[in-house]
Amino acid sequence: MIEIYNGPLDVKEVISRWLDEINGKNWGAFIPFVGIVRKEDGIEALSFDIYEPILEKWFDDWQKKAKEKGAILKMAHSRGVVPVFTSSYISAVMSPKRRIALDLIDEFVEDFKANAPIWKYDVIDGERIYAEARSTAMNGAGLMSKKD
Amino acid sequence: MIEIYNGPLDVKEVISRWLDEINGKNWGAFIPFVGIVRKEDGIEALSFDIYEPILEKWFDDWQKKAKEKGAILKMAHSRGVVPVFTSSYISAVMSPKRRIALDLIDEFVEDFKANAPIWKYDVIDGERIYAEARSTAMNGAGLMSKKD
Amino acid sequence: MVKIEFLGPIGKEPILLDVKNLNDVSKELNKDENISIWLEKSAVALNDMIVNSLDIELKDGDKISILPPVCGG
Amino acid sequence: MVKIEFLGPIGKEPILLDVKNLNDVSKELNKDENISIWLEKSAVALNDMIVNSLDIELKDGDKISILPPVCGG
Repeated sequence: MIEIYNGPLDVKEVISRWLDEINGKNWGAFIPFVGIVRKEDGIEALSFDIYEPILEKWFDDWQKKAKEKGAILKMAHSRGVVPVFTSSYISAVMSPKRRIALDLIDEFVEDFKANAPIWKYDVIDGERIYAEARSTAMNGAGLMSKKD
Repeated sequence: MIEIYNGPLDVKEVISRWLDEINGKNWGAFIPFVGIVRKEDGIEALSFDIYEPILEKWFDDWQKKAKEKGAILKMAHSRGVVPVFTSSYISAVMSPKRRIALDLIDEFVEDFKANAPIWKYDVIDGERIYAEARSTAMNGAGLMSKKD
Repeated sequence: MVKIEFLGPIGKEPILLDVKNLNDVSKELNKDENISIWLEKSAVALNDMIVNSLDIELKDGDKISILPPVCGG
Repeated sequence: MVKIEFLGPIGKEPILLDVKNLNDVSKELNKDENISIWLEKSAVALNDMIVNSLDIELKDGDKISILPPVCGG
């Protein structure tokens, strides 16, 4: 299950809770990835739309892949407005072995960026502007295009 | 500076403190790696020796490498006995960009395993046994060997 | 009737179409320039599953989603 | 005199040697079988810097460390 929150994430709460989950279990490596909104190009915040049904399926597929390697994935993401210097995204891997954990968090975060159905907007002077230049067409994009 | 503690690490305290350090600064990605002692092969704990002068130099070299990429590394490690299910090692990278952070934490943790002057012992029935089979000869090992 | 949803920044209300397959949906959507400019870079889901072919028959109540370029995190 | 320290699991007290260079240290240490078995897999540091050559002159008070295979974390 993905945790979706309105506004910024409480990073300490989320990570502490995930740490409690691994406590007493036989995980050897725990790697969280914390994404924080950077102050750049005059933005005051980012804002996010999420399409949950497809996001959950995307995550379930990754959870299956992780389980085949003996690992577990966790993920929390913000919906709506997230001010600069606060966190919009945390994911984590728990694995018996470090090598599997390091590979998985990398692959998971990269695929998340490319294929999780989440849309990002810069908030500048209160206006919400689609971050088109930083966005990536999903796998399978262009299926209905008449260009080909 | 590396943080060295006697016995297991307080993971929540360490990560919370590092999170406070990045608060209000312009880091986009924060990736901690938490190593936890696994219960296997009948061990009740691990125990660690550390040679600090060379460990600090090794870490300073990595910190320089990280800074050239605009990133910062953090590290905490246990000395002495660390029971199963508790943490002996936490490192972290803070970087403006996720790709640099993901690459750095991977390279740093792998080089840490191969070249940080730390020796690991299994604790079984109170006895301390050098974990020789899991240990790695450091870069430059064999310099004084008469074999060649 | 099938329902077409436009996600994220496309910013268009859902529409209902009386069509038999995904090819028909494609033809209909390409008639509207405000939509067709998104199609080139958008993925397509049928009942919340991403699809990779237009040769798919539709039934009454199916939901089609148009997913423009993403950027989570 | 230079001081030789044996780190981690080697479990031997430091020794003092009256030698001129690292080659001499190597010769001396290889005389003791309990030490020589470690040398093949151990790195060497001079005054806490890892060295990659034995052609290094030593001065009074230098510290040499023998570092057996490591496993942090």
